[in-house]
Amino acid sequence: DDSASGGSGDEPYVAIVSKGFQHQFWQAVKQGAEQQAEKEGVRITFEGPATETDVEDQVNMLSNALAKSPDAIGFAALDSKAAEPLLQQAQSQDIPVIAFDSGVDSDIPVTTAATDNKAAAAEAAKHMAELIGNQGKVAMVVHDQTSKSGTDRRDGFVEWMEQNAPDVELLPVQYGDGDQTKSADITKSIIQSNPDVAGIYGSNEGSAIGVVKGVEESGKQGITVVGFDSGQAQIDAINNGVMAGAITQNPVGMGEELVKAAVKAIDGEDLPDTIDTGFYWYDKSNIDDAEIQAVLYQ
Amino acid sequence: MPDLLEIEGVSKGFPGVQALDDMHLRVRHGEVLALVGENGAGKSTLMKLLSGIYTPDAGDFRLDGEPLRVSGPRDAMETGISIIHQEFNLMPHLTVAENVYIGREPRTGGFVLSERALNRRAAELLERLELPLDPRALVGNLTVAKQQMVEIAKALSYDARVLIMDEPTAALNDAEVETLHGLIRRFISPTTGVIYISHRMDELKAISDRITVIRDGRYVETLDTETTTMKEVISLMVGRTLAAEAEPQNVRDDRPVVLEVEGLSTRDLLHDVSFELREGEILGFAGLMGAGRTEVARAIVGADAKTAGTVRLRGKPVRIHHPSDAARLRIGYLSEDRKRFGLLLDQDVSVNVGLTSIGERFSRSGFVRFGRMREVAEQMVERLGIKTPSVAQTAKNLSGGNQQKVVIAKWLVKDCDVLIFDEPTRGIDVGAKEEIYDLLNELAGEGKSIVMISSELPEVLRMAHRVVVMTEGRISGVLTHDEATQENVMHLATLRPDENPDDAAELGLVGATGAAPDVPDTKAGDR
Amino acid sequence: MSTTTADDTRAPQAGGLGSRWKDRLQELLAFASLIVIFAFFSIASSSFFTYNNVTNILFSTVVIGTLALGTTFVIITGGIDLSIGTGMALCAVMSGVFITQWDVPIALGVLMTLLFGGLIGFVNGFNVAVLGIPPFIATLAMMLVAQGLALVISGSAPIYFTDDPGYVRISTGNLLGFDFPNAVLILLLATLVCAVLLNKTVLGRYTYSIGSNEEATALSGINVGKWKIIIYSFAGLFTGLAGVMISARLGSAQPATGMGYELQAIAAVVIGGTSLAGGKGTIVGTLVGALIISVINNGLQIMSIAQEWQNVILGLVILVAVYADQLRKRER
Amino acid sequence: MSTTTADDTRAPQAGGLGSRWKDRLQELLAFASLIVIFAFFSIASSSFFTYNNVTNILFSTVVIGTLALGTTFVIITGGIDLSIGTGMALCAVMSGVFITQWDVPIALGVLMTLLFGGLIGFVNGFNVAVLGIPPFIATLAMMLVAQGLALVISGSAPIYFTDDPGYVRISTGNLLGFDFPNAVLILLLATLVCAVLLNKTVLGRYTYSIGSNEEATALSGINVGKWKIIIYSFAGLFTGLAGVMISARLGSAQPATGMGYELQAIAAVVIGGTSLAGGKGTIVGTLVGALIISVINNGLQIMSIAQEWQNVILGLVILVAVYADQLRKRER
Ligand SMILES: Nc1ncnc2c1ncn2[C@@H]1O[C@H](COP(=O)(O)OP(=O)(O)OP(=O)(O)O)[C@@H](O)[C@H]1O
Ligand SMILES: Nc1ncnc2c1ncn2[C@@H]1O[C@H](COP(=O)(O)OP(=O)(O)OP(=O)(O)O)[C@@H](O)[C@H]1O
Ligand SMILES: O[C@@H]1[C@@H](O)[C@H](O)OC[C@H]1O
Ligand SMILES: [Mg+2]
Ligand SMILES: [Mg+2]
Repeated sequence: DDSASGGSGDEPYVAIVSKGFQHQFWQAVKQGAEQQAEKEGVRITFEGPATETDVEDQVNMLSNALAKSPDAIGFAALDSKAAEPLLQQAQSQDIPVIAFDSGVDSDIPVTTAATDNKAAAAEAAKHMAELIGNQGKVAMVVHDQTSKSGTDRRDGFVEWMEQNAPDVELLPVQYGDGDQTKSADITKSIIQSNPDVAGIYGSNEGSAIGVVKGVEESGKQGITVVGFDSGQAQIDAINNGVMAGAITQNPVGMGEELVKAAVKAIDGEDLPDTIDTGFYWYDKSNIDDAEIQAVLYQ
Repeated sequence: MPDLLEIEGVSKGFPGVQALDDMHLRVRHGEVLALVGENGAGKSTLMKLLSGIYTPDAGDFRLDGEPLRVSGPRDAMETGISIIHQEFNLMPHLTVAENVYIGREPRTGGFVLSERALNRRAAELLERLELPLDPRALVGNLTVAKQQMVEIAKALSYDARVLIMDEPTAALNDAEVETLHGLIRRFISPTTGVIYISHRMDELKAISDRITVIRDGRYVETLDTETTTMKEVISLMVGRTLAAEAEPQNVRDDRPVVLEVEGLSTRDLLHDVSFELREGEILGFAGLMGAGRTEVARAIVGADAKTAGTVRLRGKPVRIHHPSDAARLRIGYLSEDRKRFGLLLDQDVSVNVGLTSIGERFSRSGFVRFGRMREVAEQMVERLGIKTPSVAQTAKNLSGGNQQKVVIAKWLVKDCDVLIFDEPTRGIDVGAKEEIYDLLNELAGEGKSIVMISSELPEVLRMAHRVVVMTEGRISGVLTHDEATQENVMHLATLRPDENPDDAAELGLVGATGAAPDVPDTKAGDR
Repeated sequence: MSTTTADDTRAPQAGGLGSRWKDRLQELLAFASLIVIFAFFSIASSSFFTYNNVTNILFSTVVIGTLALGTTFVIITGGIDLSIGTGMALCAVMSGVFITQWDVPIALGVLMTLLFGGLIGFVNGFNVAVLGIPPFIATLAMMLVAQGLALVISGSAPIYFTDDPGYVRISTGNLLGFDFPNAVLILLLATLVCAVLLNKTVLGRYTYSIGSNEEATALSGINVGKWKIIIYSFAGLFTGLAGVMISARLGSAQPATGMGYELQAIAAVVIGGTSLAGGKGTIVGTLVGALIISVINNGLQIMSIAQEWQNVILGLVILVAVYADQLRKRER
Repeated sequence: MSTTTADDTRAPQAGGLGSRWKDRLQELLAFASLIVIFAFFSIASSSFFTYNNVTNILFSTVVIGTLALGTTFVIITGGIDLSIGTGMALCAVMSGVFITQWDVPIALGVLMTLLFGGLIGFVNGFNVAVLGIPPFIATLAMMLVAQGLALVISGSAPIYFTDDPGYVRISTGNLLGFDFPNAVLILLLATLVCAVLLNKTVLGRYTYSIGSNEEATALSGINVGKWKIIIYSFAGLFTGLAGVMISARLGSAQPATGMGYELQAIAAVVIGGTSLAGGKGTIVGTLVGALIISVINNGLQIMSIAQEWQNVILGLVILVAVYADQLRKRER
């Protein structure tokens, strides 16, 4: 039986190479993709490097995916230029590429299903400023200083603050690799050296939970925490008031859109340049709304 | 005319030890100067000063009257001082040729090695020196004796003025000692000289011109070998006279058998080795280098795999897969290679002495009784005259002979019924040797059974109740105390059943054509 | 014999301190580097030397410290254990399975997790001692296997201990009654236990012996294989403990974490003066090594040094600290 | 002398093939594991054994393979180099600086990058040989420093070689005229160079000698310190080369990458039969080790094995492969 390899089977095969696979966010994307695949009767595989700095690893995965001659490829680039030669190879093999999560700097992908991370971070900044009364020190614990999602969520936040909240003082950005323990330790150090810190922003799930842990462990009251993404721990933190609110993307939706687009591409249908999968601000007040519940993952 | 080498007022101290104190020494042109002294007297330290490994606290060295200042081993060699250290300095992963010519490899363009030239050169050297070594063999696979030969070859490959040999024969048997002496005689010329350190008194007469005795780091006296008896030398060394030629004690043939080995074979060497060890007996094992004595011992205690054979203890077959099985059955094995298989060099004396018995003697519900262990170690230091500032001294800081005593002590601490001692007196001074012989006799007297493997035939002959002789992995004979003469042992030790049909026939090997070394032989070794 | 007396007069000179005491001194000296670093940060930043921050530092040392303790034993035998990081993640996941899915009481669940860690260690020990696989490879393989299994067993999702608030208190509660997290207490306790085991027991003695000369130890009648298995299993208990500590702190078992922790733990051990060649090392040294790393990390964060410089400085300080240590050793 | 004959007769048994030849055989046997694994995947999946995929595998081995080659020398001396991963990232960044910012011609830029790698190695060697810092610590410190510097120098952003398409061709071009990436060619060439250096030159001889017995080597009059510095510097060249290869492949220097590569490279070396204790090892073994890892990774991905299981299987296969290797060694 040859079903493991290549698109020679009956059902179309979509190979998805993401930026990661172990984290909740990616598991949610995968889940969405699988649901949609089931519906549409396509077979998918979902893979990603262990950490989001493993650019070479991802390129290897992409070339291995191409070796299986899939009918379409879903791709979230860690570094869009690094994959350019492979994307060209895909094009020459007539394999449509659907970008997701992070845009690919190239006109080869037929469409991109993604969150506008800068806009999302700006939204987080806006809520932060509001919550602290537009003044005071704000610290940022960011998951990565080189990846696009990291820098966009940092820059989107910083730029909004600089333009709209001149009385907010931003402390030097600290990076915690999205690791909860490390982010918690960093948070405690921040609080230690800036006892008057008014708010702390965590730029993805691991960072946000780390910030929550750090604030809790420091025993300090009254610090406004704004997070990113969802997951059980963040939902709990919002419910019990340690976290004021967070931005969530729509990872399940992203996975669904990705597979939908892939099927359309295989069928030769036209696709829009971008599919905005959207983001939402959620806090205690709207967390139980159906619209929000639909995009949160536990 | 000044002497070849002059040493004046040299002192060297280590924490807690004054190894050398106002030492002086002269080596004349064209002579072999023997340097003797008890274990820890400072012989090796003096040589390390000469070769630039240590720097002296005080004193002068002169070569041909010129002040000699060596900055390190390389400098020493370039100045013409070549040394064979007591502890080997070999690279086990390199071949014989590579070891001998390390740092002086034939090269093209200064960088690319010529393996062929190297091996050729080494082969020539080995042939000239008549050393039975394969230039391409890995040194790590060689026995101690052959490694010693590599050291000798290396030292002689330099254009040395002064050749220093620190116990070069400790691992050699008489035949090999002979070869070495031949080498030394050929090395000696009017412009060269040799410092020869040894604890084997018998060879001093054969090789040295003069003998310098040192004690406790101080110069004692220098004697002309011609006009001196060894007795005098020994009494200067140890400060008393020793009993002359002794005989094995309590030889009886009505002793019950304790250990019975039958048909023991290993993949590489041993063929159908069978013998019995009786209660309270000292059973000597003689043979030439590589005859397989060490391998027998290792196979018995489970350090190496057996391919066939049974071991019975007091008539009951026992399974020994690992030295710990042997230890549980109260069979102990003291290895011939103290550095590799005997000592924890980085640990202190007390831990080394106690190691065999931590589980049963020096612990209570899992906790080590360090106090008790220290006490016992101190007793051992006392009993064996181990020269060390305290039992807390690190083993590697002890002199070679004292390290050997520590290894012996380790097995005395454990109450074993069967003790297999492989070259137990290697590197031990004459005085202490006597003490160890007394100790072995004492142990045997208490009913312990002892296997004594030794390359020093006189030692075997004076200690062993019976002598097992091995050749080429087989037992070629077992001699009673009365039969065991130098000639008889050597005859059996030099039989070559593998290539000499007559020898095979003499050993009763059926179908021995010399071409089939692994034909199972049924009745080698009379019992 | 005459030589004996000759020496006895000289004995007190060197035996005075005794090698044990020398070792202790050594530790104190490694400790000196820590003190200097600590003093530096105390002067450089007023927020550094406060009760709260010192507690923070200790708290942030717990996980790496726990891993480092166990692995000290393995390293002293001359081995290495690369599986402790992902093994810890797997143990955390198992703790989640035991406590939240099988509904085992917390105390029992913790015990089972420790034993599961011991099992990981046992397999490592078996592979090393019985199959003769080099420790680096055996534990590298286990590192990969544990990483995969943590994901498989957890379904690649964190397991939350939301319904077991008692579990979180293992780490963050204050059993002592004042503001001193249990986690730190447990680390100190574990350090004490390890120090006693390493210095006072047969296990410790054989750990040193094997590392010092494995063949000589075996020929002394000690079942080296058996003891290696025991030592790796024992070290595994600490992988389990670290799994409990990290998941208790986070209130969840994170299956994807752990990679890289092994390197930090080994670094702590080695900075603490334990030799990767085996035969040498101390528990206090390991704790000091772990503290050096976390003090530097914390201090640089407190001083708000730009993060890309933090690693540069951490690297340089480690270099200097170890170099100073070397110098002192040579001097004595 | 009678013993002469006695021993010569036995010589053929032990020395018959010559120890070098035994080593060669050993390599071939390690190679056997690779063949078995390769055969398995070829049967399991039809997309595996195709020209394209084999080229993929080789291509994906380039970076780890290059790092592993250099580090083989260091490991044979009994040392270790943890700085190769992040050092590679730093070299990639420097290459970017040289070529895109200083506008140095590509060939010169590459040369400067190699030398920069050599400089990193030199500093490691100096710290080890002159300051006496254990290799683990010295190179761990360098790992941290290099990681930080890569971020500092690049401003934490990738440096793109967009205007230097020639640079990318270093990796992906086909100098041979058919579809065979230059990167693979360079890896094979580098392997050849290393094999020659290790086996045929003074550098190689002293590498083995130092690892086999450092003290004895020094006592034989060899300037061990000097040679260690040379060996580490030499290994550093390969860090530089790997930096070029990875940035050429990706068309960009990624400053945050690299961490973890050191472990993979060391694993390749050790799987290839080099002992971390020093004195023993081969270049071919290292290449085989690196290939074993990438063949397994590729094969599992080609077979679309669920990703969480991939590491589990990788771990188990490494274990089995090395165990089989051990068995064979024991048998001979
Ligand atoms: N590195 C060292 N540190 C401490 N003490 C040492 C060191 N080297 C030698 N000693 C001590 O110096 C004394 C002289 O040792 P040395 O090795 O010179 O004796 P030796 O005469 O060669 O003895 P042997 O016959 O046993 O080889 C001994 O007491 C020994 O313990
Ligand atoms: N580690 C080893 N590797 C390979 N061969 C070995 C090893 N040890 C011993 N041998 C071989 O086994 C043979 C027997 O050596 P063994 O040590 O048993 O002899 P012996 O009678 O005790 O003589 P010796 O006086 O040399 O100790 C030797 O020829 C040697 O080449
Ligand atoms: O792009 C990813 C983001 O969407 C998620 O939140 O966390 C990891 C990121 O790299
Ligand atoms: Mg000596
Ligand atoms: Mg022997």
